[in-house]
Amino acid sequence: MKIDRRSFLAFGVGGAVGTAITPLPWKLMDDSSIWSQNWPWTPVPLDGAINYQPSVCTLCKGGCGINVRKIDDRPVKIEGLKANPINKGGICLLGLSGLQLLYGEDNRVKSPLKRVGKRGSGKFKKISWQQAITEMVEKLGAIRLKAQSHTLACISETELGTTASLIGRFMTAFGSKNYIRTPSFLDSLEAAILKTTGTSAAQVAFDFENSDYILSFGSGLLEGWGSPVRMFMANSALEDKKGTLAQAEPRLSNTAAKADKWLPVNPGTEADLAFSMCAVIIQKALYNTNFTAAATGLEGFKSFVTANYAPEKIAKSTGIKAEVITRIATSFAKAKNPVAVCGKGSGDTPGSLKESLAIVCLNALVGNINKKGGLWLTSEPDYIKWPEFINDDASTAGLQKNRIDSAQSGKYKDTRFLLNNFADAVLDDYEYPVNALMVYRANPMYTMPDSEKVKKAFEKIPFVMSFSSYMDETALYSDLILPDHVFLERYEDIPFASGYTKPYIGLARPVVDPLFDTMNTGDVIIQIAKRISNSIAGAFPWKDYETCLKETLGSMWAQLESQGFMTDQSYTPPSTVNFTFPDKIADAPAIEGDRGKYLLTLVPVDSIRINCGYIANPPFATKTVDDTVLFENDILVEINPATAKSLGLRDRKKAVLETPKGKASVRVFITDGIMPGVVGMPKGLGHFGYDSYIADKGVNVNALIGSLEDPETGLDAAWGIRAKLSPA
Amino acid sequence: MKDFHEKKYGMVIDLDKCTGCGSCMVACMSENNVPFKEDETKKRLSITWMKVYKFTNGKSFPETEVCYLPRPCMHCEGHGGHSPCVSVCPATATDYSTETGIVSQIYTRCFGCRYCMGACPYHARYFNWWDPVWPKGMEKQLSPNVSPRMRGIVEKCSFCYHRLQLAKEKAYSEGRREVRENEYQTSCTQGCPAGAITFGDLINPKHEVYKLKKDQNAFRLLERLGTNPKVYYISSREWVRRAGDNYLAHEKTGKKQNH
Amino acid sequence: MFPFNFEWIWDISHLVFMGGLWYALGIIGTGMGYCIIKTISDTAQGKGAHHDEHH
Amino acid sequence: MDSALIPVGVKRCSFPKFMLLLGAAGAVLAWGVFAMLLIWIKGLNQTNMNDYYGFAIWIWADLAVIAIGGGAFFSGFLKYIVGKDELKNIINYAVLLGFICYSSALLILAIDIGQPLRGWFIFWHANVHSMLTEVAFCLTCYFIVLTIEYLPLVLENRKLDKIPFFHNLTHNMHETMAVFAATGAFLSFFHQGSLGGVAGVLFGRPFAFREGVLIWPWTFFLFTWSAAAFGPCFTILATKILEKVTGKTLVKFNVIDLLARISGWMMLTYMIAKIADTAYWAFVLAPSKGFDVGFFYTNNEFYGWWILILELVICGIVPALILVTKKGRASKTALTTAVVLAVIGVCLNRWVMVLQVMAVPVMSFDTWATYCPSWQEVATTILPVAYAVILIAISYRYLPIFPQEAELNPIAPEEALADEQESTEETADVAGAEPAAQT
Repeated sequence: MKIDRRSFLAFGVGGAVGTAITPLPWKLMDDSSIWSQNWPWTPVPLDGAINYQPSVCTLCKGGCGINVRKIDDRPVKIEGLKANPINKGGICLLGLSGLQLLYGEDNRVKSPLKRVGKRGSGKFKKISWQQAITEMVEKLGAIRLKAQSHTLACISETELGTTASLIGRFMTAFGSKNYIRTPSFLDSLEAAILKTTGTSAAQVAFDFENSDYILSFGSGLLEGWGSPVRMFMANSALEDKKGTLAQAEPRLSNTAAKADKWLPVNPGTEADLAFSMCAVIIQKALYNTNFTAAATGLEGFKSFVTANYAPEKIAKSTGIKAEVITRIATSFAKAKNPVAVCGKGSGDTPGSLKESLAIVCLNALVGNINKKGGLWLTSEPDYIKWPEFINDDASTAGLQKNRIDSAQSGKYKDTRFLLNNFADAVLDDYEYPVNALMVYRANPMYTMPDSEKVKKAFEKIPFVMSFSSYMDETALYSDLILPDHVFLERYEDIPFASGYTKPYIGLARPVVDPLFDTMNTGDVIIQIAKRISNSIAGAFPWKDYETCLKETLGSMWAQLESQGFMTDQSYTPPSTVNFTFPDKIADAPAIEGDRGKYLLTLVPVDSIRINCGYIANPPFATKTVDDTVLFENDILVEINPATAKSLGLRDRKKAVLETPKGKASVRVFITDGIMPGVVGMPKGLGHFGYDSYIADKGVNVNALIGSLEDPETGLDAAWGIRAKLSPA
Repeated sequence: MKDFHEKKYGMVIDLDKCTGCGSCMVACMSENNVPFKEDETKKRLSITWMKVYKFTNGKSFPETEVCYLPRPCMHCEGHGGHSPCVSVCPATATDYSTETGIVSQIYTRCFGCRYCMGACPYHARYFNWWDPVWPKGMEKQLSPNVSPRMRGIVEKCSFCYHRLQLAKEKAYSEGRREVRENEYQTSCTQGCPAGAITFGDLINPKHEVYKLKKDQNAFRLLERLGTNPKVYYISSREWVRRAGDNYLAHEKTGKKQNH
Repeated sequence: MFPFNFEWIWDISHLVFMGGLWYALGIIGTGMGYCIIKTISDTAQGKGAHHDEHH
Repeated sequence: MDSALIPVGVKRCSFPKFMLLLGAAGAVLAWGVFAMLLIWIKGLNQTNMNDYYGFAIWIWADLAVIAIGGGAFFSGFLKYIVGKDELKNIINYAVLLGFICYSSALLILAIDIGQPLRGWFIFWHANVHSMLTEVAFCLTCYFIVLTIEYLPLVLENRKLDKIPFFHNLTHNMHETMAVFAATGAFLSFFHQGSLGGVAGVLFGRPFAFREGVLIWPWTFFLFTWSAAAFGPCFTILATKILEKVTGKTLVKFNVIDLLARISGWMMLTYMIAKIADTAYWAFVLAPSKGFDVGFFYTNNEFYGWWILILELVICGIVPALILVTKKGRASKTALTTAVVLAVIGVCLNRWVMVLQVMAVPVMSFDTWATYCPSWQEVATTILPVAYAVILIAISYRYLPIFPQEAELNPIAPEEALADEQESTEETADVAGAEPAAQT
């Protein structure tokens, strides 16, 4: 026993000492550290030759030129394209995150899908393109057979460009007028321009680059409004030339933060403030006499604004002191190239006609319409010239019917699209039901106000199909998904950049072969058209989308292909404008909710760091979102310390936010950067589609707000809703 | 002996132009293979080599003002390369290059003691608390010019050092000894849509940064600590310049240290 | 830690620091070496076979 | 059943009772080891540390155990260099405590680093300018010294001592011990100091930064001094705890008294230096960087002026004054209070120099950092306590740690021979046996 123990001990000690003097432990130590430096689960990117390919970003309406860096055939980084006149090499964070929208497999719809589970359950089965197109042809064919062509509707982000035009043409050939574009602040401005100048189909643009005084009424000029990168550059240019930016907004947004003068105006009274400034300019005779002499109706306008909008009178309701109104109006009018601008936040709500008219009048008074540094009325691109086609009886009958959204006829005959009426129209069967809906580059289930109503409307539509490349909310609620390529995988002409003054066409080009079994929507439309009926097929004489695009662009193709864009930088708008000042303006509708029950006003907050359009925020962009906006999975709403105190709310703590449209659990962020009584709620959160990097984070503000019909245009005039906030 | 090619790369960030849009942050992440997680809202666990700080003048509504301040690594020179982090790293995993003025980080050398993080008053250094995991398909975006980091080590802004290497290779292949100013720009500089960031050699009179750093409104963060950072900021607002350092109540903004 | 490690520089800090280190290790090593050698020799001479008092 | 291993002339509790104690401590140890494995396998995301709090409870624990483990080097220094021979009666225990403290510190460091497999880079790729390098080298070397000092004690076990080689080795090592002790004191001076230097050199952190001599900031000297001053208090405290647990007096009062007196004077002088340093920092150094000292103690949820008062007065000056007075040392309650306060004080100092340093914002627009350890961090920090209980229990049972024990607790000869007999005298409270708790 003793011997054993002793020899065991000796063996152990001897063994340990022996091992220590051999190279083994040292070798193992070295090897293990080398292993830790090359862990197999830490990816090693493949190397290859660096090459760049220019293209155009289509993630928003900005139209920026991009330069995609590739390693052999693999895109690894998106950069701004220096040569592009819009962004001149700059790029926003969404564009920079673009590759995540290409590569993120969990977000992409990788092949045509047919719903098998309940709507919204996310249960789909993979089908072939052959099957998918047959499915579409059968569904749509059946509708036509029943003489219900008009019951097909389409929702799309744009009506411009070849793909959208192909869809539009398909709708017309099919026999439906129900092509509905998603709203924009330009819709309301367009109406104001029509009212004052009689010009229809004018595109409104702002010559910020040459302006020395920008007066903005709640526009998130640095929050994604217009073409975002162009706006950042315009702001820097203004900084360089020591120009002025004045921002009227109840919240200290990035734009307000960069402004030389922040006017914390009571929400919803921006138009009053603008008219009040008109009153000051007229009263002080600071208006541009050259312009007003050529215009009509100044007297009527003068009496209208001086009677109703004198600064003293308006000071209380707007919350801006009369002398401040006077001072800003004076300096605005005295500036060399002043420009006033509207379109709240990132500009995806039209707002009231009153507001648009107010800023158009303000611009008119200082005589800057179609002048350097002012508001420009440019024309829409007109390169799409396709041959006429003959409708068959079914189509002709369908086209006799009014639009489902009440636009383009009756009361709202001058308004082109009224998506805000769509849900009600479906639910109330205005004139006829919607039997089929196609959704192209839009995500109405997410972006339309009053989510609950939209969902009900969708549930009522027997057949919903989406062309989405991503598993977004609308795709989740579709019966059929025919996924488009993403912007880096296809050709696409981009005929404008939102708010940009010069004619511009960009060409997005495939920088990478399609990663999945997707198909260009243009091709899908052509293939469906060819199979539904001969008459529809006749409207689509092209073999495929690319042929169509090349033909359409004609002589421009070569330059677009080599350079990525075409522009006419020497363009100036026609110098004469027949302007008529309005002599009365209907009031904008009051926001929803009882003031007694709902003590606060909820306003949506746009941020450049959260994309609130049809594409959900990619992970990189979400990573930049402050913890005062999103914490864990909770959204934070901004309130003033005074509001917090009166309601007994504590910073970063949970609260319940309630509006007439719904209720949500939130946290509060107490900040001096917002007016007392106002609740600022970030837009772009609360997705339930997409992957776990964005889904279920926060609350969708659209679930809490509704739309409001402008009495003159029918457009959505809502800018907020009454709300109450209570501790959780 | 000092090489006459010696450089001090640095940055000048115009806070009057910075809009806080966050492009620089994403430009950095996408250039440098920075990993991301499902939840990045715990900012002190979130790797952002370039981070945009937001702070106010502390006044209440409506006198409140906001400033955005992008914060890359300051590439502190300290006194003679004695930057706060380099001097404390026990394993020589981070170094100050006297040739370029860039503070490097050797990922395979770092063993994750995090002493450098404690030493850095700018919080420019980040630890890989987790293994980096890219969602399905997204690892295809990784650039071969920057190696992805493994769990358990510290990483930080490198002034896109790999871009300098590529620019040098290009210059040498064209028979030039010197890299041109526009050939070596960091990803954030290139991406900034407001043109607020300028990058170059701080000691080269021909470079834009050389002129900008002499702006009367130029300042650096925490100069009084003697970190001698190579990132300058410009702001026309006094309260912003004052926020750049710490001052006793009676002290005037901009009072420099004796040494 | 060794002159052949590439970060080694023949400067005053390395000489002082590493000098101190190797000096201390040297003393420890020598001390232990002495003890072990002496013990081996003592044991060979048959010391300690009986229970001596050594405190 | 293990009587053959128990030293001659002393009495130990029954083997099952002993195993019960080991089992209880072992359970805690297992919990700690589980947490440790979790951290090694899953990474440091198991902790609540963050990019602002890269140094947290572990680094504090490291600094604290090394400070209280300072009793080993300082009593060694006093015995072998200064020649206070009485201390031979407590030095074994001091060495054991030192060995436990230093091995724990090394283990915690191995858990704390993000890439434990590359930990040796600190030696291989050493940056001689880093305080942490100095810490690592001196710590490791001194740990070797402590092992050398502990080894003869192990070999003195009744059974092992019968092996001639071990017997001779013990003898020879005792002969050369002064050399090792001197080397140990030299190494300790540097690593205790460099641990202080770790915070003091951070010129980016005005709360921690201190000026100094050559490369060493004042905190370097303050740490060495405080370890020498407060370390022996922990030795005394641990002795008191062991005496309480075993129900025996193990060390004569004159030995404790001597150590306490030296410790007291060291503490008093340390406090003077510390207060001078604090005053200079508060009135000159921090303001020169733009900081009003009040800023460090206000506007946050935890760190208030109380922490400064607690450290300097209640756990600094008060125990020092007790220990320098004869009356204070003679009173059992006063002595115990003093050593407890002193141990808290030195641990608090280490806390302030690690956790408060991390908490204070430096950029004017930054905010205070907060941190609360995760259970994994707590478990791995308690792990050394359980390990200490086990090692002390085993060492005490089988090794002649306390030379005066047999003399102070005489036993009847027949009792000594009754190897397997159950002991009835000892009333060790197993549940309350936590002799080496450092907090």
